[in-house]
Amino acid sequence: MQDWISMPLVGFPLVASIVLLAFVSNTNESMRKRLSDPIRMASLLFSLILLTFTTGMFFQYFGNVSWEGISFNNYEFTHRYTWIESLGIHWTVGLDALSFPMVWLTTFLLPVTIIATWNEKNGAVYFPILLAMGGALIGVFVALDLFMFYGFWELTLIPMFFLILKWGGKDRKYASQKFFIYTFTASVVMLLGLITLYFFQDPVNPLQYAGSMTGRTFDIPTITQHALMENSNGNWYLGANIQKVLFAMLMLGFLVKLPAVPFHTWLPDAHVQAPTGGSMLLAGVMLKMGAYGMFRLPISLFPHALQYFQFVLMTIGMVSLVWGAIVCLGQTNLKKMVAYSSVSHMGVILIGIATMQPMGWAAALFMMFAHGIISPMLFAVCGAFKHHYHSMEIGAMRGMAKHSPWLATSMMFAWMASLGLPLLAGFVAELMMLIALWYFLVAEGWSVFWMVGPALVLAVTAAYYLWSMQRTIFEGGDETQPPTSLDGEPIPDIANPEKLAMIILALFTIVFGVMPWIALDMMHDWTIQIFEGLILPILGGFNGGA
Amino acid sequence: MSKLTTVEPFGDGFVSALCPELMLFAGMLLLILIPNLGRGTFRIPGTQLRLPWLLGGTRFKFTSDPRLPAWIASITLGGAFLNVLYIFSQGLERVSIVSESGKELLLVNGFSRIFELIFFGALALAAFSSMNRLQVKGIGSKVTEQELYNNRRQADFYILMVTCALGMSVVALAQDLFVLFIGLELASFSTYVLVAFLKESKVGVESGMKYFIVGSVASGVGLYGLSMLYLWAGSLQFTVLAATFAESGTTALPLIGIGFVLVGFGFKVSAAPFHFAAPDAYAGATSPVAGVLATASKAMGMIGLVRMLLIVAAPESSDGSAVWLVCLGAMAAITMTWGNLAALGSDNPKRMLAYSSVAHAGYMLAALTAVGAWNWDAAVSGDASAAAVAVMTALLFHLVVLVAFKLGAFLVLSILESEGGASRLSSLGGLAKREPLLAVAMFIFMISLAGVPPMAGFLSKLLVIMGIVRVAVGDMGAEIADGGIYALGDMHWVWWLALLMVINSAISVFYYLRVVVVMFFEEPEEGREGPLPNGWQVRVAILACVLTTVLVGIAGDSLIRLCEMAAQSLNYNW
Amino acid sequence: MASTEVAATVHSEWMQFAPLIILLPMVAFAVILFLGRVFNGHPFWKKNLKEGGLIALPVMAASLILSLLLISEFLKGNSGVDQIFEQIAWVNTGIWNGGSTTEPVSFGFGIYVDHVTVMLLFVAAFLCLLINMFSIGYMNTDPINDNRNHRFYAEFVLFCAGMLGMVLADSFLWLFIFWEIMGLCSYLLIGFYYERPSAASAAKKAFLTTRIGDVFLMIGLVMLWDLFGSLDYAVVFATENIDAVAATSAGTLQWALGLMFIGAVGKSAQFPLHVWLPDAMEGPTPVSALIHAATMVNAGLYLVARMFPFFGAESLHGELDDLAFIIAAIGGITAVMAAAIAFVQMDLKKVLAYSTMSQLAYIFTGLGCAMYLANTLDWHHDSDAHYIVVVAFGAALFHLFNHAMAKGMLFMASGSVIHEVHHAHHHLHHDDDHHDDDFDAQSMENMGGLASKMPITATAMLVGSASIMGLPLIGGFWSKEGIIANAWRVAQDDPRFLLPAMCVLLGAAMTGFYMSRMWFKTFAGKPNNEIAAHVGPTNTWIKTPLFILTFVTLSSILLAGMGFTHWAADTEYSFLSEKNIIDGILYELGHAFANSDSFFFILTYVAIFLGAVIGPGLAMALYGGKLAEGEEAKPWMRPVIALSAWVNKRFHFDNSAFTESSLATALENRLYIDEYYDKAMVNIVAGFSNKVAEADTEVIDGTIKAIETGSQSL
Amino acid sequence: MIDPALVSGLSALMFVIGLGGAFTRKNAIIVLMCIELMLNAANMQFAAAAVHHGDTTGWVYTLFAIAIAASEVAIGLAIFLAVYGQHETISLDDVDVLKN
Repeated sequence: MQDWISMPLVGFPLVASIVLLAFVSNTNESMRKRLSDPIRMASLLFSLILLTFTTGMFFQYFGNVSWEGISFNNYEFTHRYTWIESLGIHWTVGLDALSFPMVWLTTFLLPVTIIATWNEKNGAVYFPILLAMGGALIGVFVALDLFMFYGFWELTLIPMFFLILKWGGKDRKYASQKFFIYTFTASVVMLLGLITLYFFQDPVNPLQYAGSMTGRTFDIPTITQHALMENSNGNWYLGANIQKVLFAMLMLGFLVKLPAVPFHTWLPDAHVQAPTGGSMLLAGVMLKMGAYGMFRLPISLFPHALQYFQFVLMTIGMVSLVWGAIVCLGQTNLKKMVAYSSVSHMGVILIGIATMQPMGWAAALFMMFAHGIISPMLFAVCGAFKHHYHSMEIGAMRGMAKHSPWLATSMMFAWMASLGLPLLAGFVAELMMLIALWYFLVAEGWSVFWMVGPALVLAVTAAYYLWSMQRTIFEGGDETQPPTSLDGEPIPDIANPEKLAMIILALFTIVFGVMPWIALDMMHDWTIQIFEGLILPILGGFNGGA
Repeated sequence: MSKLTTVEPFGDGFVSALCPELMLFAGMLLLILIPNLGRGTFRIPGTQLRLPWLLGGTRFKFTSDPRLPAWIASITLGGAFLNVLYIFSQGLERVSIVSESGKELLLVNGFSRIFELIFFGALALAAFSSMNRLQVKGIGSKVTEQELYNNRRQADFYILMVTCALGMSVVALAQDLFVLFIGLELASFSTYVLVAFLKESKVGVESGMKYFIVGSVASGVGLYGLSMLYLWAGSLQFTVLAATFAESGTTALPLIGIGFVLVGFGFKVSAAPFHFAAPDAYAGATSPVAGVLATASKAMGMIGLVRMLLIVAAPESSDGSAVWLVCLGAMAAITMTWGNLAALGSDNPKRMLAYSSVAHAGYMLAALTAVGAWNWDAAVSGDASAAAVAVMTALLFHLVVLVAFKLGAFLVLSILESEGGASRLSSLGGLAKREPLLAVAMFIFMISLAGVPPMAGFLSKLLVIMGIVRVAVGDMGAEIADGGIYALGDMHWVWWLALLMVINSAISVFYYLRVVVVMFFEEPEEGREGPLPNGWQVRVAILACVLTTVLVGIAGDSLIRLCEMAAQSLNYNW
Repeated sequence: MASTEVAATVHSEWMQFAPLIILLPMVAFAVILFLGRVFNGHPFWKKNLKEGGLIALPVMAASLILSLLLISEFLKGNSGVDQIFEQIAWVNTGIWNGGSTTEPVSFGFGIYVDHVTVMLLFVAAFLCLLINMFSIGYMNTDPINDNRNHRFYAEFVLFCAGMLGMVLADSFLWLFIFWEIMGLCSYLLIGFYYERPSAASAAKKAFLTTRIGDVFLMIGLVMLWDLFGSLDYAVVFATENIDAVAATSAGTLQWALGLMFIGAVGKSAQFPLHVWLPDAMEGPTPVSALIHAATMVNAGLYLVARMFPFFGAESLHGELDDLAFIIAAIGGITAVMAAAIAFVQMDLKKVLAYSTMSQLAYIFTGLGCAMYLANTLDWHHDSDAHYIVVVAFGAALFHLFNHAMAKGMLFMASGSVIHEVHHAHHHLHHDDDHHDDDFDAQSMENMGGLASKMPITATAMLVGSASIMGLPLIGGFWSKEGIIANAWRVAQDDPRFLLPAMCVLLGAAMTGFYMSRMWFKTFAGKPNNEIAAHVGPTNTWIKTPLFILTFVTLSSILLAGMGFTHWAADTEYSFLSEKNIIDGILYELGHAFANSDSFFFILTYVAIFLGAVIGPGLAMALYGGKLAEGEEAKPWMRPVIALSAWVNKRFHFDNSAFTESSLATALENRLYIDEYYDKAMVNIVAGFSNKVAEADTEVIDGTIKAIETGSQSL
Repeated sequence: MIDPALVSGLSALMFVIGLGGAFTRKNAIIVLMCIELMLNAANMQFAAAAVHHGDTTGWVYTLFAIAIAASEVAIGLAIFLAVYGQHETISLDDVDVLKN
């Protein structure tokens, strides 16, 4: 089964990053400059090796794992050994159809990010940090131990903090701290929830992999298995009251990460200040950690509470969706607009979850994936815009179609993909969300006016994207004719590595838009498995359980 | 658990049991003696005959080396530390040292050993890294560098360090409250002088004076409390006190007495509202000394609290809560919150670390509170006392790893201090450019203090929270499995301390990150662009701290077990 | 992994290649874009490949040939070619209906062919090819387009792919997908001249306005899916499924269809979502031809026509008549409104744009009436009723066909005029440096008397106008009469329909006026200025499609005789049904001019009088006139010009009272609708979003910051 | 023989005076004296308790406490001297270089 593969997935980039950083740690500036080229190449090579691995795993070249048909709470490539035995902490990794697309996405985005930010300054340090970021992100997705999960969850903050701090914009100091503190605050509450959950396990019958000191375990499959058994027959695992509290505590951490309104204000600041590479990974994968976490923990463990909080989640999702979109319309900063559009898209994920329909969940999963490909392109475009025109204001540069056709084309493509143009990756998720939402509203007898939100957003999204394109790609009026030069230099189009990155991202946006089943079949299968393995035995009918 | 052997003072087994302390004593004597060796002669009275007796006079080149006392102290303390480690590796023996009249004086067990580890480790690191310290520049024109480097004063500094260690280990060993108090005073007096050691600077003496006055008042109150307890129980043996308390503990006299004693210890752990002197003392003292105050001294105070609260005023085993539970819980909440909020507004990194150590004291007090509530769940079966052990384990673990990252942070500051001061945040500016590895080390210390995985600070905080939650949850998990239904409010209220604690650690990220931002983002202060002063010793010490922080964070299992063993050895009735 | 076989009825081997009709242009899109990016400016690319035009042309020809093969196969089989391509399971997912398992849900892609498909497929593929030819003559001779034509051709073929895909798709979902792709392409093409702010804003307006409609369409589709559990035509049109839905949720179905209709309103530029269409004239003229004749606007009509099975379903009898009325009423209102605005337009293309709106409105009215009839008459059992319904529906579809052909021709002809006027302007002024000065090549003020200088163009324009006006025997006459008659037929049943019925009748007169006005102002009379006097004939690439379309428009009577109106609407009638073609023509003639029902007999002549006498007569009186001295028009245009000169002389009157009235001003300002929309956008939407953005930073983020600063100050 | 209770009461009085003084007085020397007062209060209490319980250990405690007090005074005075050398005052209010 080649189970060992999941180990180097995490270890390899982290170790590679540390080794590369050790190379440059005690060097002076000129040395670092000379080193930056080989280190960049090495980073690219490492990330490509990773991508080869995960792609091979997808095509069943490694491990011969069929990603469809993995039943709920079963994992492939599992690997476990004892870590901190006294507390029941194990190094447990494994993949299922929920985490694998995210892992692949991470490994896909790493080389693309490296290429897109090929000429980033101080590359000798920058690229290893990107690698470390990738390793931490993969760690989050493969971890099957609460302690490990939390550990990697926080570990992702550190490289991102440095990316923003060292390579960020003018207010990077403020933004990086805000980013760190905001998400940290939420996740420590989540941590307390995890620990409380941990101690609510029954210690009398020692669990598998239990700690010698505590008699409880951090092992996610074991906990999930227990929850699954206890949740049946209308029972609430751990009891209704505790379950609700724990659900809320865990969700807080994930909602902030997602982010959902009103916990979203760290995101625009972080994005605007972050360097392009940071933004790409932040929007591409890091936000998805929130959604991934929701599926992995609160939903899998507390389906009753999910149903109980359904209305709240639906409201938050709807507010995120609408609020994010409307705020976009009022933005003058290109990157901020894109950041808020991420908030809006994450609302789609929440709504999908709140529908409690396999289709809605598949929509959420596919949105995670599709947004993970589209949003890096959005930010790559923003980064290129900033890099070449030294401003992030919409309208700082006009008539790009004339002087920078590559950037203009990329921008238009990315914008169109993000506003959900059919046959590009984002559309399928939006469509499925709409259908699932409507189906849910009708079936459960909710007011159909919930539909107003998505409808409004579909129009508003088009409005802000088109409006911004009018003021950048096209020319906006007599008084703002496109400049013929920039600081005396001819206006540059994007550089070759950037072009390459754009082409790759665009290509995959089209591939997953035209052939969504490549990823969607596996996600669909997972949602069916979790529904048939978890939700149906427990709820067994609308409005049941609670 | 190994058998308890009883030993009389200077009887069989006394030396092997107190080997580390005796090593310290010998080292202290050497510190007094060796730097004074010289070509001193002694004239036989009435004659012209001068006999060389090697004391005083022009000193030998070897003995006049300013680094010599530091080496002696470091070797002594480090030797003691290694000795303790060796003892751990050989398996512990529990030795009780009992006076002829049958009074139990000292007890060597896992609990005391682990504190010895903390004390000796912290002081050894501090002494070793002080070796190459240059004095702060520009304290006054009348002081020459020659004088500052004066060998004899260096000797004083390290003698005090060793006595401090000695006093602390007495505290750890003491089985009689008065013996404990004497050890505490020995350590305190040493620290008073160490804080005020820079007598050529306004800051140094001022902080010394403040620390001295507040400390003396606290120990005065404590001593008076001791006398009250003595009046009440007729003995200050812990065993006697505990037994008497179990009989008639809820009368006014012992409660007031215990309260007074706690004031004395509360000052040491800098718990609110007795923490006021701490920031001043830390800011004025040299950084390694401040580091010692924040780690070893705090651990010493914690021993007192543990002895008084958990041994003497032990929580009752029948229905749970100790009498002091609410009081200590409130104190913990106030301490952690106050410390964090005060640290937010501080621009002086040393003050900031001082307040952060106040906050850490709050976390530890929260853990102690949880121990006090260990038995609240009346339905609890035999497993419950393990909950108390778990919290205690967490507390000990926290104290141990605190040495690594808190002292480490102070040591980083000490390098800056010897360059030109570390009393402003901006003095850390551009550290990442000037010496990247040092900045990375500081970064690791900061995130460890903040409790970010995978550092030791995270594991310790996790353990503390886990301990508290475990106590709060009690046996509900098992009962839910049997069909019990519980709400959040059914948990013990110490759970809210855990919540407060996680929120506080989130707040604390603010000021820890600020340090990081300054190091990595801001330009160095004017005139400080160049390389940092040399001194491999302090860098080695920092490296040791970094390694401990990271390794314990990644693989802390054996240390957890060690602490668990120590916690179990404290067990009297839980 | 992802293909499941769903009822594959393959009629012949090459039918498997039907998807190539869509795929070829899609591939061509990528190829042209890539080659254009690489070889831009290369002489071979420029001269021999016409910057991609000659790559697009064979591709479109291939599409047309494949389409014709498909159509012929369909006609041979005559009916029943529903799915000729195995469906690709595009999206697999599941739904939980409260039961003990989840239900699998699949969205597939396949090809679906029926009579409506076939008709639209021919229109689209045929016109796309012709417009492609025209483009080569139009785009590649204008230096302003140099080095960007590859973009034009790439987007053009993608647009065609979108239209062909929409027509061929076998589900409403894929209809919507291709629909959106067309939306994108229209955005790109309207904004082709990106350096013009007006083009940028027109492109945005077009996309946004249609997007608003699309949102409703999408929700309508979602509702439809909820009702049927699928969006495949094969499923939703199945009688038993419709019956099941009708039994429980006919009202919901009406809402769903109504929302989908709003999408059609947006796409086909009907009131109140019509504002984008006139602005869309910012694009190059071939784009106008493409959007307004061959593809985009027809999409909305196609969508409504696709809904016909619901209206015709027996189980939904009388349930959907409100929606049918709304469709007809929207059509009627738009028809009059657009025609009125067209009265005062000076811009040649704008007149055509409003004419498009107006004619589309006719078709909507026709569809609405047909649907009302289908919904209220017992046409499944009563053969008379059946005939009425089929002819009503067929008339609307026939008008779609006629209008597409005529309008395509008109736009290309107008493009030819504009092109030549432009050239003449250059020729006279030699000022290539300042390309876009105040001179407006599209204004009719700069034309006049061109009939002799551009004979082919003038002829095409004349025939096209006649077809649109519904001059007897030419093109649109056959269908327009049908629409008017049906509107009145319905109005007899349901007085609500008097509104659309009056509107279409009035509209006929108005059409007669503005179309004639356009022709006379452009081609008759004396040249208005020096530039118009120097216009020369146009090139072959432009002439050829004009010539072909002139023929097609004139031969509309043949199609009518072949039973187009019956066959296009219902497969029970075969093409060239039982009669031979001569009989068919005679039947149609008799039906039109000697109707046995006296009401319709009178109505026919009233309509003819209004459309062919009153309207053109007024236009002649105002704008007619002889050509300049020494200029000689082609013989078939001479009588028209002579007549106009005579009428002008005899009946000329001063219309300044009208042109200076506030009504004329309002019409010039498009009844201020755009203005109100703009105001709403700026004041309400933008204002609100700014407030929200402010609230986001001030309130939500402000709270966070307050916590921050508050704790710091402690 | 004096009743140990009276001694105890006296010691309590001394302790209160000492504590109050330590908190209110500004002059470091006087504060030091107040601290001494507190220590001596404890000493008296030890002595009284030793009498009360008839336990000699109390006397030993007293002796040790006196030694502690003495060393405390020595250290205190040394520190105050150094303070005076730097600040030229030993008023607690005036010695305030240390700020946040």
